[in-house]
Amino acid sequence: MAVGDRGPRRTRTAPPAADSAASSLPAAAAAAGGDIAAVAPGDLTAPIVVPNTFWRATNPLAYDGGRPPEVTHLREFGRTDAGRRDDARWGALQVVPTRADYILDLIRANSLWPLLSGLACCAIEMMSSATSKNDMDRWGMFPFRASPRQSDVLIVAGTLTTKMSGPLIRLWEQMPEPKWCVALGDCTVSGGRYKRSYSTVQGIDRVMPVDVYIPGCPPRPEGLIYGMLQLGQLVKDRRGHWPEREIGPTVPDKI
Amino acid sequence: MDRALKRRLEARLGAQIRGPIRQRHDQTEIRIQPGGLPDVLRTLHDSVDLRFEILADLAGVDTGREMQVVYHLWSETTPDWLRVIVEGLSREDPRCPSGTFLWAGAEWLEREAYDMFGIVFEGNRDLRRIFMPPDYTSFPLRKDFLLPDDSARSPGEGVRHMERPFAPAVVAGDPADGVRRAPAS
Amino acid sequence: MTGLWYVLGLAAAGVGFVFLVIGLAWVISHRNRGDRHKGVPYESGIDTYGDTWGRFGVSFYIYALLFVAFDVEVVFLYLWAIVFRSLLLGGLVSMGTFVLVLMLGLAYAWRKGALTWR
Amino acid sequence: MPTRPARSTTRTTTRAAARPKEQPAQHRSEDDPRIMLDRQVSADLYQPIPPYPTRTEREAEFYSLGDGQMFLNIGPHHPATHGVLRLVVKLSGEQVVDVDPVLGYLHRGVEKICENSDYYHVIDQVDPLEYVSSLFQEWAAVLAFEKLMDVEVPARAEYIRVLSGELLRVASHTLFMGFLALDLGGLTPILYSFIERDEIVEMLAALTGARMLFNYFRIGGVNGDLNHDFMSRLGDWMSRAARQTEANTGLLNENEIFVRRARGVGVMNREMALRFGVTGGNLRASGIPFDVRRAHPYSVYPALDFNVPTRLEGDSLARYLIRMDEVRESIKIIDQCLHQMPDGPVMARLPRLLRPRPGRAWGAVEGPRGMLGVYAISDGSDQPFRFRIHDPSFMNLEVVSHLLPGNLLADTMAIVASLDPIMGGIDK
Repeated sequence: MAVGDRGPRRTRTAPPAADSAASSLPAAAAAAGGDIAAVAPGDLTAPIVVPNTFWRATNPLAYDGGRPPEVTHLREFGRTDAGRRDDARWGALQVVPTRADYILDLIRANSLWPLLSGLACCAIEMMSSATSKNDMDRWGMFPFRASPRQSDVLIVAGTLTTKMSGPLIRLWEQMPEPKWCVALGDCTVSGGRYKRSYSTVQGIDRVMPVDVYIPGCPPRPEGLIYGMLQLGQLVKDRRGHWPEREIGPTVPDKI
Repeated sequence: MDRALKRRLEARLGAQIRGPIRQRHDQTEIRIQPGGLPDVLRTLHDSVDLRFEILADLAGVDTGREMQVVYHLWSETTPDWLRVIVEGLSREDPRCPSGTFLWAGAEWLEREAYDMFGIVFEGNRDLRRIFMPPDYTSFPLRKDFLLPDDSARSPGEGVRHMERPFAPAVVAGDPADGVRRAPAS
Repeated sequence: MTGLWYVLGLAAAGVGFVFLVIGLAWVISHRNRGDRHKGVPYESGIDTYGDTWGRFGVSFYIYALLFVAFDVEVVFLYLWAIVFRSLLLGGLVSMGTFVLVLMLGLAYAWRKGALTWR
Repeated sequence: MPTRPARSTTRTTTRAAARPKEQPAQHRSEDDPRIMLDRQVSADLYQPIPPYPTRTEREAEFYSLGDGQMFLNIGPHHPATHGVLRLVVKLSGEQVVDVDPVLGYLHRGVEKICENSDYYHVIDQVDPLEYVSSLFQEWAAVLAFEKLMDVEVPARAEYIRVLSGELLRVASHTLFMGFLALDLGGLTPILYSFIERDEIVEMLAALTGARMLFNYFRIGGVNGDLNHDFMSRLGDWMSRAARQTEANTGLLNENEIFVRRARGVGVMNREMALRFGVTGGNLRASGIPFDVRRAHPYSVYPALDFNVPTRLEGDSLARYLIRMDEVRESIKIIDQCLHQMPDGPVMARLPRLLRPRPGRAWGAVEGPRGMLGVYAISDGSDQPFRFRIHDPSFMNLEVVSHLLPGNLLADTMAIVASLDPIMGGIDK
C-alpha cells in the first residue's frame, strides 16, 4: 500500500547526490513544452532516476519526444505553482477555510463518499466491498453517489483507456473541492497487464493526481477497504493543507 | 468430420470453392473469392439440406501478404462448425461485400473488422470505427502495427521482438498451411 | 398582542436560519473557480449536444395540471387536520364532500385517459 | 494508408494528406495514444457528438434532429450501464426515437496483446474479458488450443471444468438478477445476490486461488485438483442452494412492480433473434432452443442429463425467468458431476514450451450470456498468429438499437439490463 509519495509540505531539500541528475532535466524540460516552467536545480527533490538499460526505442522521437521517459508531464507540472489555486478571499477571510479545515477534515475523514464509477473488473470487487458481506459502510463510506457534484472520492476501478480518459478527467474536474483519488487495481496503478496495450493509459497518475494506490488484480474487497482507511488516515494527517497539495486541486488542460 | 457435409457442399457450391474442402476435428473449412460471397452465403442459408442459420462469428485476419474475412456458421443439419474463408483481399485496399443482407448482426462485426484491419465492407450501412476514437488514423490489428513495448524484451529464443519490423516471409502459401516462417532475426 | 411577538419571532428565526446557514457555508467552504470543465453541465462525462431550451410535449403539461390540483387539496387538508377534533361532525361532513368532489375530478381524468402516458 | 470508403468524406483524409510522407516505416509513432496526449491536440481527446462531419448514412440519419427531439447521453459514466457503455438516445419527450450505442471505452487491445504473448499467457489474458464469469472465456480458449494441438484431456479434468464452470454460471446469473432488479429500482435484491455470489466466489478461490480472474484452466486440463476446503464449502452450499435460489427469486418473481415493468417490454421475435446472431438466454427466451452444450456438445456434457429451458414470449421477463431456470439446471449438473467424478490425473503431459503445428481452430463454449467463441490460428511459432475472440454480449447488445425505439426512457434500462451486457467482453 504505497501512499502517494508526498514530500514534506512546502520546504523541499534537494539531496546533493541527485543534483547532477536534476541538472540534466532543465535542458530537456525546457525543450518539451513552452508553458511548463524550467525546473531550477536545487528547489525540488529530483526523481530517483533508474537508467532504463533494458530497452531503447528505435525511433528516439517515439514516446516522449527525446526526453527521458521517467519524467512525466504531470510530475513536472506539480512542482510549479501553476497548479495551486488560491482561494480568492479578502484579507482575513483567506485564513478562515484553512483553519476551519482542521475540524472539517476530521468529519470528512469519517464520511468519504465515493463516486459510483466502475470501469471494469475491479468495479465488481468494489461493489462486493460495498454490499453486506464485507461492508464499507462501517466506516461511513457507503452512499456511492451517482453524480460527481456530491462525491468526495473518485475510486477509479478498472482499466482506463485513452477514449475514456477524456470523460474521466471531466468527472474529476467536476467534483467539488476537497476531493481525493484512489487508484484501484493494477491497471490504474501502473498499467498492469495492459502495460503494452495501444489504447490504455498506463497508470492514471499520468492524467490525474492520485492519493492512494491499491495494487491487486482485482484486489480483494478487504484490500479496497484497507486502502480507504489509509485514505481516511491521510486526510487526518494533512488536515488544513488542502491548497498546498503537491499537484494542484485540478488537472491542467494541456497535460 | 462430417463426410456427408463435404459431399453436400461440393454438390451445391462446387464452382465457387477454391482449393480442397479441409476437415479436422469438428470443423469444415471452405475458401471462396470475395466476389462470390453474397450468393455463397445465400445458398448456405437458404438451401434445404444446408440451412446455416446461426452466424457464430465474422473475423478479419491479416496474414502478412493478404487480408481474409472468416465466417463461422452453425446449422442443425450437421454436427460440424462451417468456416468460410474469403481470401484474396489486397492489403492496400481490402474490399469485401457485406453480409448484413442475411444477418443484421454482422453490421457491428464488420465495423470491428474495419476498425481493426481497415477492411471496407460494401453494403454495410454504418461502416465507422467502433472501438477506437473517431479520429484515430491507423488500424491496430494489422501485422505492421507493432505494440509499444514498455516491458523488457520477453525471454525465450526465437520470440518475435516487438521493435523488429514484421517482415512477412517471402515463402508462398498461407501461414496456417504448415509453412514455418523463419523467426525474424 | 403577545401572539404578534410569537409570529414575528418565528418569522425572524426562519429567515435568519436560512441566511445563517448559507453564509456559514460560504465562509467555511473552499472557493475554487476550477477550469473549463468545472462549470460544464454533467452529462455522464460527455459534452451536452444541442441547446437545452427544447419544447416539451403536452403530456407533461397535463400531469403538472393534475399535480397542482391535488397539491392544493392537501393544503386545505392540513389546515383542517389541525382543528378537526373541535369541528365535530360538521367539519367531517364538509371536508368529506370537498374530498369527494376532487375524487370525481380524478375519476374523470382517469377515464379520459389523462393518466396513461402518450 | 488504405483509401477511405468512397462516399464518406472524412476529416481525417485531409489530415492524412497534410502529414509528411516519410515517417519511420516500421513503427508509426504518431498513432501511439501517448503521442496524441503529448502533441497538445485540442483539450478533448476526441471529438464528441458531431460537429465532426457525419460519415455514414446511418450516422447522418441518426444525428438529424426532428422538432421537439433532443439528444441525451446515457454516457460512459452512468450507474445503469453495466460498465462503460454510452447510449446516445434521441428522445422526443419521454419516447425514445432512436439509439446509437457508442463502444470502445473499455477497448484494451486484448487480441493484439494475445498475438504477442505465448500460449500460456493468452489464457491469462482472456480472463478480464467477461470478468463476471471468466472461466468460460478460458474454456473457449483452451478448447481451441486443444483442437490445434490434438491434446487428450483426462476425464477428471473435464468433470472439474464442468463443475467449476456451472458454479460460476450460478454466480453470474445471481449477479444478473441483482443488476436487473437494481436497474428497475429494487435496492435489496442486489444485496442478496452479492451474498450468494461472494459465497460461490470464496469457494472457487479455495479451489483456484483467485476470486475473479482465475487463470485456472490449462491446455490439457486444469491447474489443481479438488481440495478439502473447496469440497466442504461446496457441500454446505449445495445443501441449501436450491432453497436459497427460491428465496432470492421469490422476492422478485411475484413483485407487482417488477413484473409490470418487465413483462411485454423489449419483445424480440424469432426472426430478429436469428438475424442478429443473438445467443444464450436471450435467444432461448425467443423460442429457439440453441444451447452450445446441446447443439454442439463438448467436454462431458453428453454424459450429463439436463434440459435446455426455452420460453416463447421473448420479453425482458422471459429473459429473467430463463436465467433463473438455468440456475436450477446448473445445480442439477453440479450434483451429477459430484456423483460421476472419476479418479485419475488432472493434467495431460505437455511440453513446457508449446509450439503447436500450424493450423486453424475454432472453439465455442456456452457461457452465461451466450456462445463464447475463440478462433485461433497458429503459424508454428510459440505465439498465436491470430487470436480472435467472439463475445456473446457484443451480439446481444446490438439488438438494443432495434428494441429500444418506441419505448419510454425508463423502459430502456429494463431492456438493456435484461440483455445482460458485460462491457469487458464487448470492448475486448
